[in-house]
Amino acid sequence: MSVLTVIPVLIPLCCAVASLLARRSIRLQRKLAVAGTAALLFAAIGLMTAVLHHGVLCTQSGSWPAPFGITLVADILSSVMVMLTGLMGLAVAIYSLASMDEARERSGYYPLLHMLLAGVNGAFLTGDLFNLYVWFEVMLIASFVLLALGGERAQMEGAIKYVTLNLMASALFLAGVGILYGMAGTLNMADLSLKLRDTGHHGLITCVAMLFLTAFGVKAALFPVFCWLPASYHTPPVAVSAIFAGLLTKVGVYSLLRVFTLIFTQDIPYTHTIILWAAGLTMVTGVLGAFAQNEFRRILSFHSISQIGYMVMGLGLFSPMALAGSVYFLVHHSVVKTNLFLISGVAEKLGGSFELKKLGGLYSSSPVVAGLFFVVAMSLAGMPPLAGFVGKFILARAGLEAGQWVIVGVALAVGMVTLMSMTKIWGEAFWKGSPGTALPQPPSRKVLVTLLVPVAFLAALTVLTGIGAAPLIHVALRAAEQMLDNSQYIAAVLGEGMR
Amino acid sequence: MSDLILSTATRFLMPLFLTFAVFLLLRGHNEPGGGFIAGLVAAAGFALYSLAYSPGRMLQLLRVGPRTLIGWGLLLAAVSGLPALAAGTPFLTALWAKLHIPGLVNLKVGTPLIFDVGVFLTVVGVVLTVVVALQEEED
Amino acid sequence: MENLLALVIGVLYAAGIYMMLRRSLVKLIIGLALLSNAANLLIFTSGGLVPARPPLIARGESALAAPFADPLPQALILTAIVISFGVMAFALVLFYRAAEEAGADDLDRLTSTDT
Amino acid sequence: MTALPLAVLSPFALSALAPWAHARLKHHAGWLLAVLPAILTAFFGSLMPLAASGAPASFRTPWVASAGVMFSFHADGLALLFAVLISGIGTFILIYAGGYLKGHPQQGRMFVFLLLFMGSMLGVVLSDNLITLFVFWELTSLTSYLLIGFNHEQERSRRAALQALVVTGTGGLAMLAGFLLLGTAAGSMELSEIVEKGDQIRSAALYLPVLILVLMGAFTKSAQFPFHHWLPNAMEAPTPVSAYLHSATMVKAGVFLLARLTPALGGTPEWEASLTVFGAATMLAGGALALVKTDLKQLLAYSTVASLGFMVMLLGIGSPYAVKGCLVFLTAHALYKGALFMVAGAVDHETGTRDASALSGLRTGMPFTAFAAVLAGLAMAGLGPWLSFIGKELALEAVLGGGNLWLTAVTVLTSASFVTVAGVTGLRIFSGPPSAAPKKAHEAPLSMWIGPVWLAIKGALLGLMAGKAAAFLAPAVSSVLGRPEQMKLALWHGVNAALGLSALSIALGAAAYIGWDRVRSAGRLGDTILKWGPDRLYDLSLDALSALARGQTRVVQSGYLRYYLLAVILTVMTLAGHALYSRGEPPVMVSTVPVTAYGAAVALMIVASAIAAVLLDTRLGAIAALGGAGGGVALVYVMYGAPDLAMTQFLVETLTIILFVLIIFKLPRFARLSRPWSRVRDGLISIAAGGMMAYLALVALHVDLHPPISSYFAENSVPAGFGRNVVNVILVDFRALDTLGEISVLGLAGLGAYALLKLRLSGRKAV
Repeated sequence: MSVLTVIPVLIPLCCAVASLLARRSIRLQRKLAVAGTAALLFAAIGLMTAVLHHGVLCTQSGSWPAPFGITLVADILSSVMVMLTGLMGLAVAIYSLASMDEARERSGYYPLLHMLLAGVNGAFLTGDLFNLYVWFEVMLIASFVLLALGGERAQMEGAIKYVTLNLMASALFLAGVGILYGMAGTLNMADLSLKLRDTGHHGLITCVAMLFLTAFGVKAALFPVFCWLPASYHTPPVAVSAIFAGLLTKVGVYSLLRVFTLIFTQDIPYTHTIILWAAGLTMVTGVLGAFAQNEFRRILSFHSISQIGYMVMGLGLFSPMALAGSVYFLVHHSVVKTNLFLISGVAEKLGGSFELKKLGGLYSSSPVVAGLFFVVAMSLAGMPPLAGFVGKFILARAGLEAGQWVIVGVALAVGMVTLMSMTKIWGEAFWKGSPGTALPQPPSRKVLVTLLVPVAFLAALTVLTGIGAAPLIHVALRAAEQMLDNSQYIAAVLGEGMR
Repeated sequence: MSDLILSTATRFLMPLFLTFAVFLLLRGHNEPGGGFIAGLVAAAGFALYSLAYSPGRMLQLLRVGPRTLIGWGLLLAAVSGLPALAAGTPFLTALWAKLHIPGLVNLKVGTPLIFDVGVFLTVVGVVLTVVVALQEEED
Repeated sequence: MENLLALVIGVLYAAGIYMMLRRSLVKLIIGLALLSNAANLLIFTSGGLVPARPPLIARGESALAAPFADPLPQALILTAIVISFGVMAFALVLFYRAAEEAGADDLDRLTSTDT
Repeated sequence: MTALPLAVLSPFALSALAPWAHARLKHHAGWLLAVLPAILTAFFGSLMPLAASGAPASFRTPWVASAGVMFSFHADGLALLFAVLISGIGTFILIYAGGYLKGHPQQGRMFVFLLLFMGSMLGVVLSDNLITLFVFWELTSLTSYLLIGFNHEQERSRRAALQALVVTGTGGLAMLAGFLLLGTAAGSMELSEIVEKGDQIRSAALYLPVLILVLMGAFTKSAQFPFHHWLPNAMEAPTPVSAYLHSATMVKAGVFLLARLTPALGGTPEWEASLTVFGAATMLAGGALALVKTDLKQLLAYSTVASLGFMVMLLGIGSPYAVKGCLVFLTAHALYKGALFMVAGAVDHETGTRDASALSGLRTGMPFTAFAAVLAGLAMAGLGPWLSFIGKELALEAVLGGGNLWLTAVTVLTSASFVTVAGVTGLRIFSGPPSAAPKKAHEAPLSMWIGPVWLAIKGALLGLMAGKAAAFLAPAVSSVLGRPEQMKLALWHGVNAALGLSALSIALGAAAYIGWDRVRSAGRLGDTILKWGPDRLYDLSLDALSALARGQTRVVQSGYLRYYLLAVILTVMTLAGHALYSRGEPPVMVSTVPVTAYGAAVALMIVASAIAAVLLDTRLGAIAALGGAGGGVALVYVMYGAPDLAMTQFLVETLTIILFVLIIFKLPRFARLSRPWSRVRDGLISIAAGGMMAYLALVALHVDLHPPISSYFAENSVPAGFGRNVVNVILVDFRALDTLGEISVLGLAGLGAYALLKLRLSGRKAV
């Protein structure tokens, strides 16, 4: 059973190595991309089922008992995230088959993609703070390369900002880990949780918590340290943007959720109020940023920021309902934002540009694409009965229960502006008449179908998790309970006697 | 002129570097050293050769492409954790065997050493990949 | 000595940050390198200093005799050094390519993707 | 009762088949699709007796139970009244749309959206759960958006669609918050339970916020002043949409909500004041603006605004008379306004214009349409013995009963305006000599006149058979009043004040009709008001939002990396600094390890190198200084028992410098790029940041809460790890997973650097 916690890291790792060794055969790499991500999804479903039925699962890697070795832990939150990785990985792998250019494929696109997934899953599953740093770096370097792969000028410019700010964040993270080890003498997160409980040394712990908040805040793209995201997300090929949008910032949010429910709970009124403020400001600045844009992918990038605010809002509110809202929102946003990026790629293939000004007429010429976009965009905007509404609703409810009227007002208002900028894309790219520039070569039917398969699949998912929200909310609530009462997690990692 | 000095020196230094690297790799488990350090030393040897002669000749000597080396290194490191799974223990659990040749060798061999070799190969591969690419950039 | 090292850490951070705030790509990467050295030293120091007692077990012994330098921060730093070396190598190439694309080392010329 | 949710969902299901039906049957598909709403009308009608008996049909199943959301429906009198109107009128709208959009390439989509809307609207009125209601409520906004923007290539349509969505959507979000609070105040999310707890809710502290938020939703949806402007603009939609959504059904959703919540929220001074004031203002604004328009649809739209204000005002009064008047008027209005809109559409379709001042004498060319128009016009004017007449009488009595002179005056004036509009739309364009229209008028096809004729006759019949109407409306009135209420309707109430006022309004309206041309020219004022009215305000606020967004983005997302870095640095300094300051303790300044001369020298070397790296003007110098700093750090490692670390640091440092050197000479030389003041600023910030990290290190040095776990490694390295170099055993065994990640990073970095140097797609496009 416990082997299930390793497999989600091992599958992409092995696929990466295999693709690397099969450097010369793109066909093999393509097959491996789909097969590997499908296997990953399958494994993630297995892990999820096991965790839901048997509680928190652990692997003590190398058989070294916790807290001495590195423990891999899968609680519900982790397994939900791993599931997302599988889903997004598969969707993007299929999409890549029809959209990635051969030059990039030859230059190691597929190994990088697998390695990115391995890093992301490692981050989700590790129970060790330094190991989290390592997986973060795996994920980062993979994303650095994916972002820059191809060497176009815009890519270079975006990559410099992305790389520099993320390295800065990593340095902060590392410093935080070091100080924490010096203080508590351990790196295992469950052990840290125990050892930092009731310590009285609030000052230094809170200070370190702030280092982590900033470091993860950069990775999650929180206000005011999100600037790398809008500078870079729209520069690489669409498939890369899509997987970034679906997973990378989520790792930051996941880490915030993890450390601020497990380790830094000594001074909740202080730390979590700051988090709530950051959440509100992130929502507002992100959505305003999007409102000012006129390019498909830039609008989406800025919305990623604003939506991160919602996820973090749940953490700031710190109640079961609120945390469940965060988890639900994480899932919802990955599914939807990845898909919107994928659709932006389809629109580009059909209309020849990402600029709204140069697009148009897709509502008449491509009703299927238009319909898919509309559903997904409305989900992002939080319209019922789609998943985005459910997430917003739960967070609003939790906020009102906590008496935090302002943040709820902000969240709802931001939803409105989101709706407006989604209708902007809709109005310009779809409703508006075609600007009349003929495409050099419209995509073949086969290409289009391959592109639309993952799009339709993810769109169906956002409808299903909206109308049939109950199961996912149930899971999210259970995940929230596990986060708030971390005794299960700690007992699973350290053994029953260590509570 | 300087090329001549360099290439002559390299002819002597290169085997020295490689021997030293193997030495560092093997004793790393007990004394300072280990796969990473050894890899850097070995890579330095090859890099010197590449600088002294040409990337092409260095690659001939190496026989395997540096990028393939990275692949094999990662593969070795990852795979060294797999026998543990087959044995029903957690990933990366060390498995050890006594290697005893009377009079010659008496040491324990285990998957961690394979792992370290993986590290070694990766490091060599990475350094040479970058150095070769940069050198080719010069031209 | 700890106080002195704390000062050294502070200087490394200050120098790194100052360099990163320049407009030159080269200075930026030098700043990054200084910063990672500072972080490593910070970990090393806050793990506790033990002069000249490396965590090497003498032949025939089965355990380290106290006092010994804490091996765990060393392992962490070693990992961190290697990671930052890898990242730095990549960043160097990236910055080189960026400068090549932009035709300058000036970061202020690399602002087209933002707004 | 499972049939209830199935009935609500059936239009959604049918909408999926609509494109197929349209592909097969073209415009005739309207007839086929209309079968479903016809059946639904009968079905909802058949539930009326249950509602009348006080045991309405209902259905409940958990949806998102953990968040209090039930998929529940409750078919009481009020719900059924609306449901019958929605499906009944919907039947004719589908048929009408078949004729109106004949040959339009996107007619199939029209059917889809109309059916989606119908299902959503049914959901709104039948839902029992607040959140379920909200879900359908927002769906009506969305479908309305798609329908208003049906002529999507026109800028005006897109703007109108967006405006409707923004206005009603904003109100909707406020309403959602209001619903959540209402649920808290009532302790239930089920409307059927909430309406029982009126006293509890009215006395709750949350009452006022709930009221304000819910009214936001209702007022925006029902186009109350000053949110009314989206409705006339929505006339950009094809006429079937205007007739259905923007007169007969969707705009009444707000009225419905107010009626529904009357037992829970109504009866307080706040309720009465806000509803009557907003209602009256809306009546005046709508009534006045309707008089100055010549576009048939605009005329009707503004009179619809006034009607909605009328209904809201009546609910504000809240007396039994008022409620009865409201519901009778609502029913009558749905019938005649739907008919008149369809008439306007038919006229537009056949003559090519909707300008009432340019049309006349259409009765010969379009006899059926004319018949419907006259009948419906009489109803709107409150002249014939129709249902609307009864409604007006009741309403006037209610207003008089309230004793408020202002409201009475407003009601009379608005009724007068209705008379004028009815005259123009129902009489003027059909009488007199035929005008020269762009197209010669022919009768519209059957599909386009059957609806108006039927609706107009229905309105007349209900008035003539007042007993039947009373039986139909009584359960609804009971729902609104929250208690069983007897209902008798009669055409003739005797000669009383209400009749007198009614006659007065007709006289005023007739006068305005006769002098319509003069009224319009006097109405330039109205145009001026319109120019600076809420519509303009909407544009201004969008512009302001846009300017704010651009301004903010220019500041935050400046494009300059150094400002981004500054943001990170200042953030961490503020957060960590404040935490240390407000919750920290001063550092212990005692060193436990003595300073040696060697140690001091190494420290000095690092400091000097770091400073040199900053100050040196040459690239090589700076890199050498970096090497010096790195080397110094390695020496620290040597001193304090970390040989592996030191070796690694030396090797890596050397290699880094080699890489630097390989690359650096391809880059331009250092130039002094930044201005002096920014150097000073950055210098100060860097020093502060460095100082803070040093301070942090000092604090951290002496906070040891727990002994480190490394004694385990010290003891187990040899017996279990078979290695004497503990650091190496940790790397390859205890924490091998870290190392696995580490070499993955390394490998990727190498591959990435290679790819970056080899693959240059600049100038090439790739997606």
